[in-house]
Amino acid sequence: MIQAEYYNIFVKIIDQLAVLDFLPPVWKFILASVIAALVFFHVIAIFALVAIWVERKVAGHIQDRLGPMETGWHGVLQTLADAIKLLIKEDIIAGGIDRRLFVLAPVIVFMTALAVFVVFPVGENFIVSDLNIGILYIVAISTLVVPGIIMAGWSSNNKWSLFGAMRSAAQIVSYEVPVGLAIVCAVMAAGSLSMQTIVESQAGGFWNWFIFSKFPFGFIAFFIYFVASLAEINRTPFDLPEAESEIVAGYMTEYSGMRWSFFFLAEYGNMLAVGAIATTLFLGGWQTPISLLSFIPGPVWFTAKTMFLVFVHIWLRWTLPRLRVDQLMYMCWKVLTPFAFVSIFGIGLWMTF
Amino acid sequence: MIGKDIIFIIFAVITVGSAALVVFSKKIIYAAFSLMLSLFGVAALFVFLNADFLAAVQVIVYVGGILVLILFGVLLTVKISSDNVISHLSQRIWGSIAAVGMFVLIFIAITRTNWTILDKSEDVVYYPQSEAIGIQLLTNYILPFEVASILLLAALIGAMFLVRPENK
Amino acid sequence: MPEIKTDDVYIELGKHPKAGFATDDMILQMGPQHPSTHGVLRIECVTDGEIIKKATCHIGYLHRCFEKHAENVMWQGVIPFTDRMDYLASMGQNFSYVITVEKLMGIEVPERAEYMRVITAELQRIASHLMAYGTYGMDIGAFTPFLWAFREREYVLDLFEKLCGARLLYNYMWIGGVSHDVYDGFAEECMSFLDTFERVVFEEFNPILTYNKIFIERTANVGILSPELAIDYGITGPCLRGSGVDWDLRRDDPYSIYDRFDFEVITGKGEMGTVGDCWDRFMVRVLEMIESVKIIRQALQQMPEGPIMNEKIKKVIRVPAGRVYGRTEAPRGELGYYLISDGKGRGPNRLKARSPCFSNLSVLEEISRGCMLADLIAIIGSLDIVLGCVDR
Amino acid sequence: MQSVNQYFLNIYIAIKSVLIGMSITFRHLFTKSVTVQYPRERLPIPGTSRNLLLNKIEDCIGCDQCVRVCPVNCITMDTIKVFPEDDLGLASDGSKKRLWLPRFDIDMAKCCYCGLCTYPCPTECLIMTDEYEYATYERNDLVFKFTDLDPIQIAELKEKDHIRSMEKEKKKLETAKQAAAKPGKNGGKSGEGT
Repeated sequence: MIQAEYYNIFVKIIDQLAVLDFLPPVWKFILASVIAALVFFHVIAIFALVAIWVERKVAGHIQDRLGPMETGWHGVLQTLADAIKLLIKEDIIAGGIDRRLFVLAPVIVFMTALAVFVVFPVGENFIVSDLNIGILYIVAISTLVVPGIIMAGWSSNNKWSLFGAMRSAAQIVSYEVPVGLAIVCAVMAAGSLSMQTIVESQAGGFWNWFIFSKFPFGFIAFFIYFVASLAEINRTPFDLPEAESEIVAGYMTEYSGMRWSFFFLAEYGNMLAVGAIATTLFLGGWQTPISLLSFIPGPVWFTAKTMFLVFVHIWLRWTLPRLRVDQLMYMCWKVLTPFAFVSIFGIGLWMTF
Repeated sequence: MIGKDIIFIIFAVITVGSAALVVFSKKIIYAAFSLMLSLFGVAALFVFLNADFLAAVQVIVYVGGILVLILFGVLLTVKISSDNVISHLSQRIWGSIAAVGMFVLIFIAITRTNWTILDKSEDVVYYPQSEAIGIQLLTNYILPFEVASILLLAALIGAMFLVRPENK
Repeated sequence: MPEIKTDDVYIELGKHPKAGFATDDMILQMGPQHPSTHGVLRIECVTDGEIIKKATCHIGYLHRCFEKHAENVMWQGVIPFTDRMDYLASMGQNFSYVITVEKLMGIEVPERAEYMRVITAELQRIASHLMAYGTYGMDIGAFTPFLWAFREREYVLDLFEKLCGARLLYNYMWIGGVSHDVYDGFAEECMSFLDTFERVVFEEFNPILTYNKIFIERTANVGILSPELAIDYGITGPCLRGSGVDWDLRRDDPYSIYDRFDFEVITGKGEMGTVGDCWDRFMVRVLEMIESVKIIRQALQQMPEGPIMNEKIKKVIRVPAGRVYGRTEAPRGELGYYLISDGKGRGPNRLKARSPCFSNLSVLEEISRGCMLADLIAIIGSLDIVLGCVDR
Repeated sequence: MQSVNQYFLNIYIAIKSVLIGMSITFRHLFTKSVTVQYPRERLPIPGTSRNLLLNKIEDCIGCDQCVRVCPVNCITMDTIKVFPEDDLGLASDGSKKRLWLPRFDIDMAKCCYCGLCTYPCPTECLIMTDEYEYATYERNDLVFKFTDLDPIQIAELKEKDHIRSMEKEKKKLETAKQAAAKPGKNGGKSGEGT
């Protein structure tokens, strides 16, 4: 578990602090992990605050309105005000609810969103833990969200919640297939499961990014990953589990206050996460597009690319209607999966010859 | 290395404790979610053994696949409005005999194994496993690998055949 | 009578020994507080998973005793209540009531007032269909078209506000004429709105929602309402025309001055799926807005000068004894009023409103059988009901 | 082959329509918004707008037409006939005012803003203004009282009116008695009985 090979920026920082010399290395590691978790919790929280504001503003301008304008400059503090409101809101647990599971569910869902952030290569030397099986770790952690959502839906003792949970679980389990296959494309091209290695193998200009370098297979894989990841995180046009016009709010129907905002944080954390994964796998991670621009540090590029993908998520949400359940499954099994196999095959051929 | 031991003990307690919950909890849904925790604890123990690939696969297959299947089974077979999804402890005697027998077998196996190989080298050198597993699977163990995949394919086709609507 | 086999019944109930699994139905109470029942409608769904086996409508949550109340107010006092029947198409409701009373009184309405009535009724049809367009998009999951539709509807409401002072409940058409004459510049403002509106429909509304592939997949071949079934259930308006029945009261039973205008009656053609599916009903509304634009253009050009009220109308209206049924093509279908007067009272002795929404909603149970939960939402949206009109 | 073509055609149409939709929404990101920031910016209210009811009480002749036509009975009016010694002056249209108005209440919580009451008003004193921000915390505050008489005056008037009606009653009784006394005893008896 604690290996020298796991390069950890937080461990490195803690090691250099002379004040903490009395601690044994294991404790230092634990301390570093706790700090990393806190840092990422705040990254998600702050990102969610900003992203919700951006989403509202983008939605507003797309719909010929202005969005929030009152709190702070152009309403930047609006989400903060909403967050405070949610924090001080009464914590309602309705009767007939399975209390233990009800309380546990948002924690599990949020935890999975948080845990994914460990392996993102933000910069050349900026990664919490460069796991050897980084991308596999991400796939493994993201499966954990399914029991969490089922837990939320079942414990709410509400038929709409159960519908939402069922839809969500079926959707996430199904879409793991095209997501996995699209990831395999990038892994095949890089020849490694480690996130940092995948990024490094895309060095030297944007034509070496996997989205362009193995054209068109890389592009197809990226497209499949992007679409399927939208479904994995329940965003429009695949937001059936929380489709308000059909099943009220899905598995979140009975939640309110802070517990509800945990689901919300997890949703935005997931948006950030899939954006970051797509950036790492297909858009060259922290690599600069052309060497002229290499004076801009890697983390900036990584953030910019991720934010662009998040913007596309928002943009799509305010454009498209919602699919039906059977069409969702049709798209997964009969469109995305075959094309993912085609691109795996193509990249395999490409790598061989 | 007291810290490492503490972490190990925490995960061991989680694994064993939630396994016990699986057996003793009255509500089936609690048992199912405890199983998730137990499987997750096992994955953590795999990490302790430097088997990170195995840990990830454990989570993907067991938590993401089998556990979700169990949960679906529980949810779809029982009305949600009825709260009494109770499991009964029946056949205690046979069950405990089987459990004790299993424990004795494993205990004997542990005591008889020669663990000294690991003691010699104080710091175990970590090397990536996924690559080695991949190479082994596609060279030495290609036949079992393919047989397993054919088995799974057969299961898939069988499942599709079973759920197909009857011809009218 | 088709023969019913016991096995079929058992299979339908999921309890047949050969069916393998003994499944149970779930009863889902949709509404009265549900985002897409378009008001306070409760639908009791018997579902098998996501498949609807039976959807029973329970109405009456918005019942306001309008018909009984109308017996206790003066003839002109009923008009504000008709406003509140179908609150999204108040002009159409006013129109129907006033022409019924005028029929009973046997009076003529000045030319200018007739033109004003047609213009406002058609503008109201545009506003109402815009609302149908927007909320239907929202039912299907697209939020942006909803607000764009509202933006356009806002221009219509602005025109109405300048014209008669109210934005939603107008009380504009009075017995014997209209309440306000046009203000200066009404024709120009109206024309400029119509020009931009036509462009917006073809450049924004149609590409973003009507011809969106996801939208087509969600609505085509869903909730098919065959012409025979539609006629059997007394469906009227765009829902009937969506089933391919060429019937429009404006053309087939002309009232007011509709016989002077040149317009087409839009019918569903099954362009994307079967005739009479949700997409057809939706498309009929979109194209009807364009036809309304045509009618308003003609009316604005032909509008004569003159009085706007019949001079014979006193402040206290006396209506001779008799009974009469008058009907118009309201945005949601045939809206009829049946009035009985004994010639002595200051108001109607009995009023019965034949509301289009009530009849249109009645077919829901028939066409939603066997569809999915998401389709049920699509069907309700495509019927375009207003609960104020259903419950009265 | 047909279905294979259809499959690819569907994918093509789907991607194309999504891209068209996205281009339209992207264009709208940069268009001017059509909303206003309400408390600070306001849209002009047209002159015909129907909002708060206002009764210019000095012009009101108490003809009761508005009360009768109101479909929701939101106007309540009490009237007292003028006494011979009073002179209430003329209304703006020249007609003589013959009624005291101790009470003219409009319950704006009930009002349905139909404007029917303003139409029959002979002196055009009941009008709908363009004031629309009059939300209150108490429902009773929505009852607008328009009378220009103070409570003491109203009490005096009521007292006076009461006396007058009593006198009238008395007079009536007397005339009835006299009328009854003339023809015969039967009518007189019934008159005494009352």
